[in-house]
Parts: sequence; C-alpha cells; structure tokens
Amino acid sequence: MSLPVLKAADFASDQDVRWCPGCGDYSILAQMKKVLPELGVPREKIVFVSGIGCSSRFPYYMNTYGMHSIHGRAPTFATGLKSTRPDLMVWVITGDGDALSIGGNHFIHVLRRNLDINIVLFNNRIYGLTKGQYSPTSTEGQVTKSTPMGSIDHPLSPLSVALAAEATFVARSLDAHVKHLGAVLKRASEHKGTSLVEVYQNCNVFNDGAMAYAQEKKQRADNVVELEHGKPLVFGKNNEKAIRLVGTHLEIVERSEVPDDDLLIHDEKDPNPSIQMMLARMRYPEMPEPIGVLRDVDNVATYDEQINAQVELAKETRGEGDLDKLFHAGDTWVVD
Amino acid sequence: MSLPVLKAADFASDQDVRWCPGCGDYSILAQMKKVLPELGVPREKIVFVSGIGCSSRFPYYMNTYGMHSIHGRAPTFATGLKSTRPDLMVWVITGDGDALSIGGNHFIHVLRRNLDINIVLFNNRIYGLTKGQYSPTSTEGQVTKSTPMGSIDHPLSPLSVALAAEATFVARSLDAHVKHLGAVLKRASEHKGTSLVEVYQNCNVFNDGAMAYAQEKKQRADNVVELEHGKPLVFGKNNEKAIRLVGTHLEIVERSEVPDDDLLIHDEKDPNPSIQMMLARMRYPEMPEPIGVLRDVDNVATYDEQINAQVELAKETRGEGDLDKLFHAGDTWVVD
Amino acid sequence: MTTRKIQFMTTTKHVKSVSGITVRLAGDSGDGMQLLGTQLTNTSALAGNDVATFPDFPAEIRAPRGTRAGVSGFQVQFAKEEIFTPGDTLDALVVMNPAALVTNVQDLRKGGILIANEDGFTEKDFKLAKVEANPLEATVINDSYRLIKVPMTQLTRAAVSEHGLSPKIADRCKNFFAMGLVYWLFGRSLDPTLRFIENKFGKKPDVAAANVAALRAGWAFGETTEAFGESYQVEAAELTPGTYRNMMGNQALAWGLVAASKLSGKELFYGTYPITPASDILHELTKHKNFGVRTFQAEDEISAMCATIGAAFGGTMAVTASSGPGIALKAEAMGLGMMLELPMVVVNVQRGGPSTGLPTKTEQSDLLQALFGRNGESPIPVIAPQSPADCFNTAIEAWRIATECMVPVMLLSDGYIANGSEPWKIPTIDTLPKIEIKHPVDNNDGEPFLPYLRNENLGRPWAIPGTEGLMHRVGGLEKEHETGNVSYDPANHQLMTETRAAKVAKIAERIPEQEVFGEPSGDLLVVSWGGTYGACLTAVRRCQQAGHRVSHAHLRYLNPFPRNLGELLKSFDRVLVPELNMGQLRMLLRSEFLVDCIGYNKVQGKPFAVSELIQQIETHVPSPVAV
Amino acid sequence: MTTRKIQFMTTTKHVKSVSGITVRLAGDSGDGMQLLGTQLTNTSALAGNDVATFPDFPAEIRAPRGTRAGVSGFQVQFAKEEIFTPGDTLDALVVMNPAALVTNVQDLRKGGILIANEDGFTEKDFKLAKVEANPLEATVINDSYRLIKVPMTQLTRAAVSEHGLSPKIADRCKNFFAMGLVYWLFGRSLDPTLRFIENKFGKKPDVAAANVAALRAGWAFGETTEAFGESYQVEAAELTPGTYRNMMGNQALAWGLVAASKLSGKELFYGTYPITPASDILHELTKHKNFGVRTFQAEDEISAMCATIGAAFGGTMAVTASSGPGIALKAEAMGLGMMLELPMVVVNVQRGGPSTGLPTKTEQSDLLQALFGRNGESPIPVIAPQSPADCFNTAIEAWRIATECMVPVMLLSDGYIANGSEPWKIPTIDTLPKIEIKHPVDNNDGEPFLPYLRNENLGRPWAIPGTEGLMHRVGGLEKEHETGNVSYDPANHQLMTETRAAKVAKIAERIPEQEVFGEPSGDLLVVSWGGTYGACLTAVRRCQQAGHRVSHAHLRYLNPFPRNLGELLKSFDRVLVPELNMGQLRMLLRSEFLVDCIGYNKVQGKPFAVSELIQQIETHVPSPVAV
Ligand SMILES: Cc1ncc(C[n+]2csc(CCOP(=O)(O)OP(=O)(O)O)c2C)c(N)n1
Ligand SMILES: Cc1ncc(C[n+]2csc(CCOP(=O)(O)OP(=O)(O)O)c2C)c(N)n1
Ligand code: SF4
Ligand code: SF4
Ligand SMILES: [Mg+2]
Ligand SMILES: [Mg+2]
Repeated sequence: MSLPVLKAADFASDQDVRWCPGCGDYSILAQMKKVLPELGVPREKIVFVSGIGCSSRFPYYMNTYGMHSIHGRAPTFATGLKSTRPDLMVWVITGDGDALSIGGNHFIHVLRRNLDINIVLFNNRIYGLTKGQYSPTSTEGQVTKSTPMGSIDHPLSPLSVALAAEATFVARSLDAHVKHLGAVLKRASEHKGTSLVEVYQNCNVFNDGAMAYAQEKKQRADNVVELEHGKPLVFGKNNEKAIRLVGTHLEIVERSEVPDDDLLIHDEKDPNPSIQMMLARMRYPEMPEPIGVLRDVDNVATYDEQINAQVELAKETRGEGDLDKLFHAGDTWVVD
Repeated sequence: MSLPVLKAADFASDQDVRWCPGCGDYSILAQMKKVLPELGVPREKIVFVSGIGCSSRFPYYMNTYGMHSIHGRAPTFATGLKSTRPDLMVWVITGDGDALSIGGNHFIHVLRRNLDINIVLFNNRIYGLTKGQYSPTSTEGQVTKSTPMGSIDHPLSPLSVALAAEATFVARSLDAHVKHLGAVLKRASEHKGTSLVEVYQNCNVFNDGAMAYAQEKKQRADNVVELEHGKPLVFGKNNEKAIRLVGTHLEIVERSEVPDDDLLIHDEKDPNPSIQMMLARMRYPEMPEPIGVLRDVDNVATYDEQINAQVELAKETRGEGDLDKLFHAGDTWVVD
Repeated sequence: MTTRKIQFMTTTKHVKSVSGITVRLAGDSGDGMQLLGTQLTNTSALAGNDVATFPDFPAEIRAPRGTRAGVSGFQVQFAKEEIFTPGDTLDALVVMNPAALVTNVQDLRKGGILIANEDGFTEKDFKLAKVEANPLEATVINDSYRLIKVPMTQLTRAAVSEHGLSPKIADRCKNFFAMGLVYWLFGRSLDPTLRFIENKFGKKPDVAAANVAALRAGWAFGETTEAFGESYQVEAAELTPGTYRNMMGNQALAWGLVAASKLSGKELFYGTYPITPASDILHELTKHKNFGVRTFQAEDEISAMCATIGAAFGGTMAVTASSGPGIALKAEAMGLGMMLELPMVVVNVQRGGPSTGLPTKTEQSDLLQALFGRNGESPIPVIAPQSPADCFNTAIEAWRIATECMVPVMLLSDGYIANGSEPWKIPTIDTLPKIEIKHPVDNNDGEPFLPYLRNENLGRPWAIPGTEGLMHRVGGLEKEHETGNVSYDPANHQLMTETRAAKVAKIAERIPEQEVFGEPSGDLLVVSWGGTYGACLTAVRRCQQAGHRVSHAHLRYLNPFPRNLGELLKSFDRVLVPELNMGQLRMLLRSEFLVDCIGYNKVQGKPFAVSELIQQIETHVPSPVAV
Repeated sequence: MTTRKIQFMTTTKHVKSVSGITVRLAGDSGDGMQLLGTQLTNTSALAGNDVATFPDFPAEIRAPRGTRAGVSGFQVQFAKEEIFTPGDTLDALVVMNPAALVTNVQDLRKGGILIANEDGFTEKDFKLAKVEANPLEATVINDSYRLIKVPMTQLTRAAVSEHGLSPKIADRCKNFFAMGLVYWLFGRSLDPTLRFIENKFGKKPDVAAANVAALRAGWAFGETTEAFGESYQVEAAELTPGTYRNMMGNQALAWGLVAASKLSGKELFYGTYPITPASDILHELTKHKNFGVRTFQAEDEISAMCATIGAAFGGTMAVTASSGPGIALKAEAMGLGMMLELPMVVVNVQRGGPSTGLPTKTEQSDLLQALFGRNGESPIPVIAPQSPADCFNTAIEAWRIATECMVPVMLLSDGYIANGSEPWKIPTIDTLPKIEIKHPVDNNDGEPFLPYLRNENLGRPWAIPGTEGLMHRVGGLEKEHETGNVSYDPANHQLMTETRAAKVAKIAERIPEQEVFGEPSGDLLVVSWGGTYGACLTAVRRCQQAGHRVSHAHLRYLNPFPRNLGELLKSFDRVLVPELNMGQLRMLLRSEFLVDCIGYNKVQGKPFAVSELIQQIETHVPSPVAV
C-alpha cells in the first residue's frame, strides 16, 4: 500500500503559533515538520507528548495526536502510551527546566528503561514560560530574576546524565544550524530505544545569546565540533584543530602538529560509553562543544518490546486468560 | 574547650531496633556509632535525616537530632536544614528505592549543588519495607513479587549517576566488611561537599545473598577491588590480578604478565571524573566491583557556603536590612 | 472443587453445636499466624460456614522476636448464619508467647477458651514482652478464662522425631500443631490443609512430612488430653446456592479489574508504585499477564498516575492504585486526567493517616482528599466497596462509570477490606454486565473533528491515536467547548467548569436509588460507607431485633450521592454517621442536605466493634417499644 | 518622599472636577501598557487619590503581535473617595490597535472616551486582529463613544526627530506619548514619570530624551488639539494621615514576610519553585538578602516544601509558596509538616483551575484543597488577605499563628490580589506586633525531654538541633503523646488525632470576632473571603445607600472560623456567598452551621464586577424601605 506523500505543511495544525517573535522554537518546529514527511509514518500514528514550558506548547502546532501534559512528566505519559501502543511513534518535547529540574527523575528512568521514543530537549538555559528564572543548565554566576547575585548551582549536563543512565541514543544540535538539526532529528527517529536530542535553543527574550558561541555562524567553527561516526574530531574555521585523547583526558591539538592517526576517532557505536561521557563533558570556553550523535547503540532491548513480550509469552504458555478458569482455580465449594 | 569523650553506646537512642534479625542494616548502624565519637562533633550538632524504607528507620536509633521524613525526599529536607544551619553535621540515610526510584531527582540535584552533607545509601537491590518488590538497582531478569517473569528494567548505578551530576565525593562499601565500612564513613564525614557512600546491604528476608559475590569473604577477593588512592587496582586471593586501562576500556590482567607500571593507578583526586566513571561501571561478573573512595575532590564550592556568603555579602555591601528604609524607598507621599 | 458436605473427623468426645465462633490466633510474626488463619478460614469456608476475617500485621517486616511490636494476629469468625464482620469479642484465643497474650487477651470474652503455647513462656520471653511475671500464672487470667496450657514445641518435636526429623525442623512447624488442635476443637476436617501442605511443600518431602505430623499430633492432642472436655461444631450456613471461594479484598479488586477488562474488550494497564496496603493488587495482577495485563512498577506515584493517563489516551483500560501519601502525590496529575476527560480508575486503599501515619492499620480518612484533593474545581466520581468480596463488583462499576462519563473514577477501599476475606459466590461469566465502549472511527466527511463534543452523559468521544482524520491535541489548559482548543475565553471557562460538574452530577440519574435496610422512616438512620458496612449492618440488625426503630443506609456512591438520599435522611428523626475518621461523610451530608447528622468517629487504626455501635445507636433512640 | 500637594500642569482648557475615573490602557503586549499603567497609578497615588489597579496579561510571553491573544491591559481607578476595586465600567479606554479595541470596548460605558492610536489601525492590523473592516469607522463605535483618533506613531516620530532621534527609537516610545496625553486628560503631573525616566534610562541618554520628548508631545497634543474640549480633575482623597506608597499584592506579601522575620527575630528561608502568579514573591524576596533572607529555587515544589520543613526543623522562619498545581505537589510533604508540628507558612497564590487551567487568570478555587488536600486527618489553619496591601498584614499574621501553634499555616492569596495594587499606609515599625518565640534551652535536669508536651495553645516545644540534651527524632509515623516516639497504640492515635484538630480549632479563641459592615442583623448578609473583598464591600455599601437591609462580613480566617460566625449568619434572613469558584466557602458554612447559604459563583478568570453583585443582592432582598 502506498502512503499519500505528505509535505511539511500537512503537519501544521490549525492553531496560531504563539512563541515570541525570534524564538528558537520556531526553527525546531520547522525542522520537525520537514523531517516527519520523510519518515513515511502516517500522521495519525504519531503522538507528541510534552510537559509545560514555552517549548512544551509544541504539540498544539502539529497536526498529529498530541498531549500537552503537566510540568516535568512527559516521559511518564509516554511510558503508559508506548507500552500499550507500541505501534505508535511517540515524541516527547521538553525544556531544560521541564526535563532536568522537576522532571529529572522521569528523564533518567525512561532512559534506563530504553522505551522506544524520541525526546527532544529544548535547552535555552532558562525558564522561558515563567519569565526568566535560572534553570539547571544555567551557568554558574548567571544573573536572572531569581538569582540577582548570580546562580550558585553547578549546572547539569543532560547528556552526561543520560549517558550515566545508559541511554542508547544521545545527540545534540542547534536551533540555528537547521540542516544539522533536521539530520539529527531524523537519526533520532530511526533509533530503536529512547533517543535523546538536546537542542541549544535561543530564548531571545530572557536569555538572548546565551549560546551564541555555538549558534552564531562566525563563532561556531571554533567552539563547536561536529561529530561524525568513524571520523576524527576536527574543528576550527579551516578544520585546523582537533581533539586528542591523552590518558583519560581530552585535549585540543593543532592538526599541523599532530599526525592524523593520533586524533580521536568518534565511535558512536561503542557500547562502553566512557569516551562518549568525556565528549559530553566538553564545555565552552575550555573546549569546543560536540554536536551530532554522541552515542547510538542498537542492540539493547526496549521497554515496550519487553513488556509486550512477557504478555505474549504468558498467553502462549498459559493460554489466553479465561475468567471462568481463574475464578474456579484452587479451593472452591458448592452450596446447593 | 575539651569535649567530653563519647563512646559508641552514647550514640544509641532509647528505642528498640526493629530490623529483621540478620539484616545488614545492623552492621551499618554499628559502624556509624563507632565512627561518630571519633569525629569530636557533639551529639546535639548532628542530625540524621532519612526517607522511608527499612534503612530509613535509622535516625530513630541514634541519640542525635533526627528526622524520619517521607519517601525519597531526605536530601531536600537536608537542603533546607543545612542551608540555614551550616553549623550542623547532617547525614542523609536512604535506600536504593528511596534514593533512586522516587527520590532520583533530589539525589541528582543535591549532588550537583554540592551541599555539605553525607549521604549513606543502603543498597539491598530490593524494596524491603514494602516486602519485596524490585528496585532500580535490581538486576535484569530478577524475579520478585512485582516481577514474576523477571525484571525488564536496566538497573541504575548510583555511582554513575552521582558522577554524572559531578558529585565531589563518591564511595562504596559493604555491610559485611565492617572495617572498610567504618573507614569509608569516616572519609565521607571529612569531605567538604556532598559525600555519597553506597553500601551493599544484605536484605536477608527478600533478597538474601544478592551481593554474596562481594559480601562473602571467600568470594570477595576475586570479585571486589579495594581502591586506594595512588595505588594500582589489584585484586584476587593473592593480589594476582589487576586492572589496566586500554584506550578507553578497562580490562583485567594477570599481574604476572604485565609490568606494574602498566597498571591503572587510582586517582580519587582527579577533577576529571572520566576514569572514575569507568570504575563505577565495573560490574560483576564481567569485572570486579570497586569499593572504597572513587572520587574525593575538595575545591568545589558548597551550596550552604555560597548561599550564606551571598547573605553576608549583601549585608556588608548594603548594610543589615532596615524595615523602615525598605518601606520608604522609592515613591511615597504624605497625607496629612 | 469440593461439595459442602464434609466428613467431620470422628471425635469420641462430646460435640457441642454452636451458631458461630470467633477465634483469634496470635503469635510472633515469625510464628506463621497468618498462614494458620488463612487455613482455618478456608477450611471453615469449605465446611460451608459463612466466614469473615481480620488479619492484623505488625508494622515491621520482622519486628524483634517476642516483643509486643512483633505480634501478628489473625481473627476469623465462622458461623452458620450470614455474618458481616470477623466478630467483636473472641470465643477462643490462641497465643504463642507472652507478648501475644498481653496484647490480645482483653478481647477474649469472660469464660472464653485461652490456649497458650507453654513453651513460649520462658523468662527470656517475659523480658522481651516486657512483662514482670508469667502471665499464665496470673490469677486474673486463670479466673477469667478457660486457660489451657499446651507445651506445643515439645509435643511437636516429639511428633516429628518419630518420623526421624530434626528438632530444628520441628520448631518451625509448631504452628501446624496449633492448627491441628484448633481443628479438633472446632471439628474441622484436616483434608484441605493436608492438600495445601502437599502443594506447598511437595518439593521438600521432609518439611511436608513434619508439617503433616505436627498437624495430626495437634488433632490427637485435642482428642486425647483431658484439658478439653468437648469440641464445638458450627453447621453449614444457609448461603445462596452456587459455587463459592474465599476471597481477600485486594485479590477481589484485582480480579474485578481483570473482569472489567474482559467485559469491556480492553486489555488492562496497571501503573503503580508499591505501598502498603495497596501493593498486593500489583502482586496479584502481575500474575495475570495472560489476560493481557501489563503492570508497570513506576519510579514513583506521579509517574504511575501519568503513565495511566498515557495508556488511557492510547485507548487502553488504565488503572492506578496507591494509599494516602501516594494518592497525595497523584493529585496534580489526577487533575489533568479529569481535564483531559479520559476514562481511568484510581484506587486508594486507605490506611491510618495523616502523613505516613499507621501504614498497616485501617482508616477511612481520605474521603475528602478524594473529593477535594486537587487544585481548582476538579470533580470526579467516588465509589467505595463495602466488603472484601464486594471489591470485585466495585472495580467493574468504577470502570463502567469511567467509560460512560469519560472521567477518572476514584475507588476508595481500605486496609480492613483489602486484607480481610469472606466467601465469594463465583458469578457465571455471562451474568456479568458487559461494558460497551465505542471509539469514533475514521472521519472522512471533511468536517473538523470535535474532541469535546458531548453525548447524553456529557461524555466526550474517546478518539484514540492511530485513527485517521481524528488527530487532536489535549492538555491541561482550559479547553474550548467542543473543539478542545486552548481557550482563555471567560464564558467558555464558566461553561466548561459547569459542564464538568454537571457530568459527574448526572451520574446520579443512572445509579440505583439508595437502599435502606429496615423501615424507610423511623427514629434513627445509620449512614455508613466503605468497610464499616458489616459492623454497622450487624449493629442495626441487632437493634432492630431489640425493637428499635432504626434503619441502615450504606453508601456505595459518595460522589454523586444517590438521588433519593436527601429525602431518606429527612425521613428519620436522627441520622448517625459512624466513620473511621473525624466526620468526613458527615460533613458532606450536612452541607448537601442541611441535616444535623451526628457523628460517631473512631480513629484507632481498628474497625468498629459491633458492640460499640450498638451502644451508640442506643444513646440516640428512645427505649424500644414492645413489638 | 513627596507631599501630596502636587502642582497640576497648567491647562488653558476647561477643567471638570469629577469624583473618580476608571481608565483602561490596552495594547499589544509589546506596547508597554503595564509600564504605562503603573506610571499612571503611581502618579495618581502621588496626587493623593485613592487608587486600585487590575493588570491583565496575555497567557503567552509574547503572543504574536497584533493578535487578540496578545492584548495586554491595565485598568486603574483613581478617586477622591476611598475605593476598593479598580472599577467595573470604564470612563476612558485607550487602545493601541484593533485587537485591543475589540477585546475591550464592551467594558467602556456609553459615552465614554475612546482614544485610539490611529496608526495602529492598518489593513495588516485588521487581519492580525481578525476584524473585517476598520472598527474605528463602525457606526456603533462612533455612536456609542466619544472616539478620538490620534496618529500616535507619526506624532511621536515627529516629536522625537526634532531632537535628532531615529524613528526606530520613536516607535518604541509611543506609549510615553499616550501617557502624556492621558496625563493631560486627567490633569496629572509629569514629574514622577520624568523622574522615573531619569532613573530607568539614565544610562541611555538618547532613549531617555526620546521618552521625555514623547511624553511632553502627548501632553501638548491634548492641550492643543480640538478633539478634547476639556480635561478632568480628581481631587485628593481623604485618606488617614500618614506616609503612603503604592503596593502590589505579591510585593506586600514579600515585605510582610520580611517584616515577620524581623519581628520574630528570625532569618527567613524561602523555598520555592517558580510558577505564575507566585513567582514575583521570589523575585522580590531574593532582593533582600541583606535582611538575612535565603531564597532557594528548588528542583520542584516537593523539594521546596521539604526544604522549608528542613529549615523549620533547624529553627528558621521557613516559608514556601506556589499556585494550584504546585500546591497539589506539596500535599504529601505538607502533611508531614503538620505531623511534625513545626511552624511554617505555605502561600498559595491561586489562579484559574483545574489542572494547568488559566495560569494568568484569577480564581478562588483552592480553598477546599487547602483544607482537605492531604491524606488522613490533617488540619491546618487557613487565612486569606483581602486586598493587595493587606497581604502585608496577613503574612505577619500567618507567621504569628504558625509559631503560636507549631503548625504550618496556609495563606490563600490569588492572582487578582497578587498583581493588583493600592496605596499602603506605611506603618511605624514599632507599632507592628512583635512575635515572641521561645526555644527550649539546655535540659540538664536529667528528666527525659518531651518534644510533644503541649502548652496552653496545644503547641509543642520548638527544640532545635544544636541544643544540648534535647536530642529527639521526629517523623511521619504516628507519635506517642508527649514523648514523640513512634506509637501504634490505638488510643494514642485517637488522642493525637483529636489533639491536632483541637489545636487548630482553639485558634478561634484567640482571633478577633467576625466584624460586620452594616447592621448586625437584617435581610441579607453577604459573606465573602479573599480578593473579592473590594467588590463585595462596594456592592453592599451601594445597596445600603439604596436603603437595603444588607450587611457584609468578610472572612480573613477560614480555618478555624471566627467564634461568632454561626450566630452572625443566623441573624440574617438570608446569606449570600459570592465566590470565584463553584461554592467552596458556601459548602463549609452550610456544613458547619447548617445555614442554607446561597451561592453566587463565577469562574471566568475575572474578578466580580460591582454591578453584577448589586444585581445579585437585589434579587435576594425585599425592595428598599424608604429611609
Ligand atoms: C507543577 C508546576 N510547577 C511550576 C509550573 C510553572 N512552570 C511552567 S513552565 C516552567 C519552566 C519552564 O522552563 P523550561 O522547561 O526550561 O521551558 P521553556 O519555557 O524554557 O521552554 C515552570 C516553572 C507549572 N506549570 N507546574
Ligand atoms: C509516597 C510513598 N510511596 C510509597 C511508599 C511505600 N514505600 C515505603 S519504603 C518503600 C521502598 C523501600 O525500598 P528502599 O528505599 O530500597 O528501602 P529498604 O526498605 O530496602 O531499606 C516504599 C515503596 C511510601 N511510604 N510513600
Ligand atoms: S520566552 Fe523565550 S523560549 Fe519562550 S517563547 Fe519567548 S523567546 Fe521563546
Ligand atoms: S526486610 Fe530486609 S532490609 Fe528490611 S529489615 Fe528485613 S532484612 Fe533488613
Ligand atoms: Mg528553558
Ligand atoms: Mg532497598
């Protein structure tokens, strides 16, 4: 059966998009609408689940099934949904506050269970919807409405936390780098198991330019390294710099000074996440920050697969449940 | 001023201890009572805060201040307490379910904030108090009351998660290895910042022997490696085996076959946690499991220190708050 | 399956026929009292008696041996008449140690039989139980009760050593000795327990043999010793014909959910987080994966609630359960479930509150939380089972209401019902009410789909993902009437708020009118709900027999109330509302009907005794008229 | 500080004296309407008027420009008499675009002044606002109102270019043009706003200059154009002598907490998680670290609540705040706080519910949640402020009750109060009530310390860590009377449950009796609580003036109720309870006093209009008697 060919516009719902003009969310929405038609999944088989935050209004703008839920809990709704409806493609849309502050626990647990869903985490390092308090990804010393003397919390890295939970797909992209973003979203959708995509997203109202070092084209070459499986980690305007592993530390080298064979080769398939964890810890300004797929490991059983497999196995071995048999099993007696 | 010299018994409250006979919790309690007098902190300056679980009854048995709170939230009570009362020594007592299931988020956040408290996580890989359901640290396939066909969740490693949250002190010990346990608890108490001590604890009623490979003296030598700062990782009955780092992977080697210089030397002070993360991922039966201090990094500011420093700074720069001045600042007018 | 004609073991002693017996077995939590109680219950049920049980666990998993905190009790009443409670005062009490004696003997009626395991009364045991001297020697004990001291440990050892088994094994099976003795005393057949031993210990033949030997030795002791002059016999009750089994409340609830799933053609998703006393529902349900049951042990109650909503959105029968503190955690998400108007069942097996409270004890103090424990105007239906077996029907009814109205339904069970048991007449499957669910199908007529269009019950269509053309978005922001789009329109908010309230209120049109046990008017109406049914009914019945003009109305529906309830209340001079809380139903009744209901409130972690209810009733009614 | 004598700018036109003006400023959320409103409010307050405001934000941070969803409004009433609401119908409306016009004009009284920024009414703007044609040309608009079209953008550009500034800067300051015009119209001084510009834009002199130019141009436009025949003047109100400032509710609440901390000699710990409309309390408090204020932005509301309890255990003044969904999340931990009997304040700034609801709108629908939103019997005191400035006193009172009774106190504010503002008479510090707190000190007499021994208020000692000899353990399991040890004793549970209830009930002995505005008996008593105070009072006052026998009782104490409340209710023929919910206080009153209270319930995310209340009152009272 050939599916009708859909266009990006077919994925737009009839609701007015209500983000601030200039918000990075628009770009992510656009890329999502562009990528989905390429997947060949009918719209009615797709569900977007979100929490609360600017980013979490996303489902309203997609002409698919959707649930704008409560703050921080999107992964849990997705768990109930996907466990019972493995036929659906489920996307979770979340923000840095939603996923890592109130929702940090569900975030870890869905990743460790490896539920077959895709999580897109819009990281603007601020609480947008509540008008500008700091978030778990805000930098130390950041002055916001709730930290007039500067934040004293050490920021969390969603990628590190995900890897510690043994996530099977971990990636990062930028709202400003639309091609890259589209490609990463597509990769995420293709992964079996939980995919996490962190997207650096500019909140031009409350945290404008927080990630300009990565987002702005001019600065990007020096501050960002684009990961490619099997390729060395090179960056710089003329690809003149690279990353080398020395012992258990990563360091920046000039390519002119180091033979190519000494450079770190990216292996997103390595089942041992050690090196991927080191990548996740690379932080501007000391290091360039990696974008692309850090990890993509495929042979881990998914939660939905297994919960359903146990049901199938039980039915096979014990026969489809029969109420009458259940009720009469064990000690009974007859009154007549 | 010389403090009265206290004995272990002085730290016992008047309440009957009510764990199952044979429970590993007794040993941890005994070690705690042994270690505390060595610290020279008066009993009234010590507070034990716990969640809910068998392990969390701990505070009732200590003749200090204590709070048996609600499930999973102990770190948050400790945060309010220690932030306002930095003069107190605060211990958090928690279980694998308490800390990692319902309490996973607070666990991460207290660690990233580096509040100056000590967390002791009793890991028996089971829910004891609710009589035997699986926990986030239960092994895959484990059969429990709630998983008659075997658990399908991939277990969490508290040490990995802690390191991903950039914890500054991370250690592990065994209830059965009392000397080691005492020493580790002491080390934890001496650390400035959040200390996490995972203790393998035997629940002889619902998960007896789950960690026998590490707990039983006979098996321990082959399955456990005791970390010592600056020393190579050696293990085996005759210390005949060791760990070597190859690229970004750890492997077991026969010491007879490898020069000592090639062995991995443990560095708990390395600010870069990469290698410590690799240690945290060593799992029986593939690898021996590390016990001792994985990480102890001291120069990270603590939350309580900083929240109070901001208050002090504000008082210094703006003067101790004056209500009258506050009320009259800005536009006011007089009606007469 | 067995028929109810059971051969009584042949005793040579005198057999006294009695109408019912209440017995409590009490010992250390390591002594196997719960097993003993369950066996006695099943055996009595198989003997055709009506039975009702009340297990009472210690709070600790294994509190220190021999202490008062470690005492585990199991009470059972079996009778030849229909009974509704496990009994107030005990006819017989079996105690394995001093702690069990001192914590239980006050419930034994004067002259009742007190059987004590003499071997459990050593100096060490007195210390553990914090008693000064041997209570078995206390005059007050010897004067008040028929004390029979049995050296159970020794006798069991002897019985077992005959078969060449070690004393260590023997000590573990002294509960079977006690069981044998109790069976002799009440003329019970050993067969069901022999079968049980066979099933349970078949793989360990020496243990099985020891238990059998102990059991028979206990019976023989009763038959032989002079301490017992006679045994008692309770004839079979006149129950409605049918096939019966013994059911515990949590099991009945689990089975009811499974049945509801079958009856509605839906597979069941059960998302939960362990908590006493709700966990056993999980343990039971997860055994039935072959019914298409998926159980999800979530990371916490919030996750459990949300996963339940997620599953409901996907079109599955979705259920969650917890107890007080866990229900509190579900509050925010429950509000979302209400706003999304998706069907689901939320079970609260209530326990002693507030906060962590008394986790292993019973209470009815979460009724107002069920009604009002969410932010904003957030009405949901609330229903409550009245007895262990009734949990089965209530579970089905909860799912029926949920699907008819597209709303989360709260089912309020409690620890007393959950752990208690009674005979359950097994229903014929096709007499169970079908639950019809219709999902809207493809919408190809080009009209925009209206996810919040309402039917005659004010329910909305349950359109599920995967259905072409019905794509829509739901969420917790106020939604526009019919379209379900986000709306900040003031009038719409009023409309939607009123509609959600009306939807729940309208349920009253479809549920049965409130029934009354007794006359429809009179001096006093006793109004109760939930697990206090049996005690209230029994008390009212006795008062009626004593000539009082008192009736009983037991509410299954707590929100909305049955439509005739107001009138009913006003037909009585007084209304008494006994509750295991500080007056929560009373407050609702007063507010709704402006009737000056009187409360009788007990918060002791224990069910009502029939006697205390009778006393209460009597203080509120005139002396009986001669009838 | 300024004195209230303000020089009116010298207008050459006719000045009409009026007793009060209600004006609303409405435009796109990017148009700076909130700033404009705040300035007009402050200026009017400085002019000695009584003022009351009602800002109304869009739900989105920056909804799409020009759309109806993006309209931001600010309403202010200023008057020469004491006023209690921001006014019902508008005397004047300023609109910056068609969306603002169509969403607001229905509130303008017939014949009212409608000022429109003509330059904001282009074809593009019509499309964005989804209007067919130019509404400024609609007959109904022109016939009903005194429409004055002002090309604000052009005029601002012109004003600004004179000073050599770019049109881009100009466009950003057209709100100051509008402000100048409004100031002219109502005879307001430019001085306070000139000062404000100086302070705010001092560092960007060109922006400051542009704003000043625009402001003056607006004033000049009013003075010059023929469109305005006269301006209006509202004389200073007769307020109690003293120094005043304008206060918003959340600010007053924050300051009240700071004051309570000073008054009790405690530093303040504020644990919270951001949520609309409570976040501004955090933003305000965190500015005052020099008062020893520690703010903790937690990872979620549960953490915020628990950290608050932790701080309270440590002996600090501990407070948390949130709104509906966040309060739901705090439920479990709040129950623990109640069980631990530690003093703390929990603030709920209520918003439109249920679930996520209408976050930027106001409602009073969390009252029952405050009372019953926890598992088990979990009584806590509940109080509510009546107006923005009253938040100050209520915060102090909450902390006073908390420390007297050792109990968490719930303070129920709402979005309307939180964002509204009114003049606040600055108190002299030493007239504020001291709050005395005594911590037990070293216990060297050898007697065991009793952490649950009670004083005359039934409060327990607040013994804090660090105190020698008073070591004790608290927790959520039921505690033994006096010792505080874990206890499963049935009678103890009853005792403790009753004691916790009695402790809260006893507060009624110490709080003032309920006051009545009007006669102590009559045809109708209007009972209200929280933010509806102003509207209810104004309505009752007008009805009294019209000769109706109606009085008003506004409750600050919702749990327990004032001790004379029942009698009061019974002194009136009827009781009307207007609430911005479905009847939550009404339900409590009915239940407690068995009085058939009538509800008037509005859930539209908006406050009551005085007119609708008057209408309601009139339907419930006989026609006025000639007086
Ligand atoms: C239970 C609860 N607590 C708090 C809020 C208020 N709230 C809404 S979104 C949000 C944080 C938003 O930050 P983030 O997740 O980073 O999303 P963004 O708006 O930046 O996209 C908060 C605190 C809420 N809606 N519900
Ligand atoms: C909110 C809430 N949910 C659930 C429970 C029930 N509960 C008590 S302890 C516990 C888990 C105990 O496991 P763990 O933390 O590993 O401690 P352990 O008993 O094994 O020491 C659970 C689920 C509770 N008390 N409160
Ligand atoms: S507040 Fe920030 S994140 Fe939110 S819509 Fe506006 S720009 Fe985007
Ligand atoms: S159940 Fe397990 S963990 Fe709990 S006290 Fe008993 S042995 Fe220890
Ligand atoms: Mg954000
Ligand atoms: Mg455990």
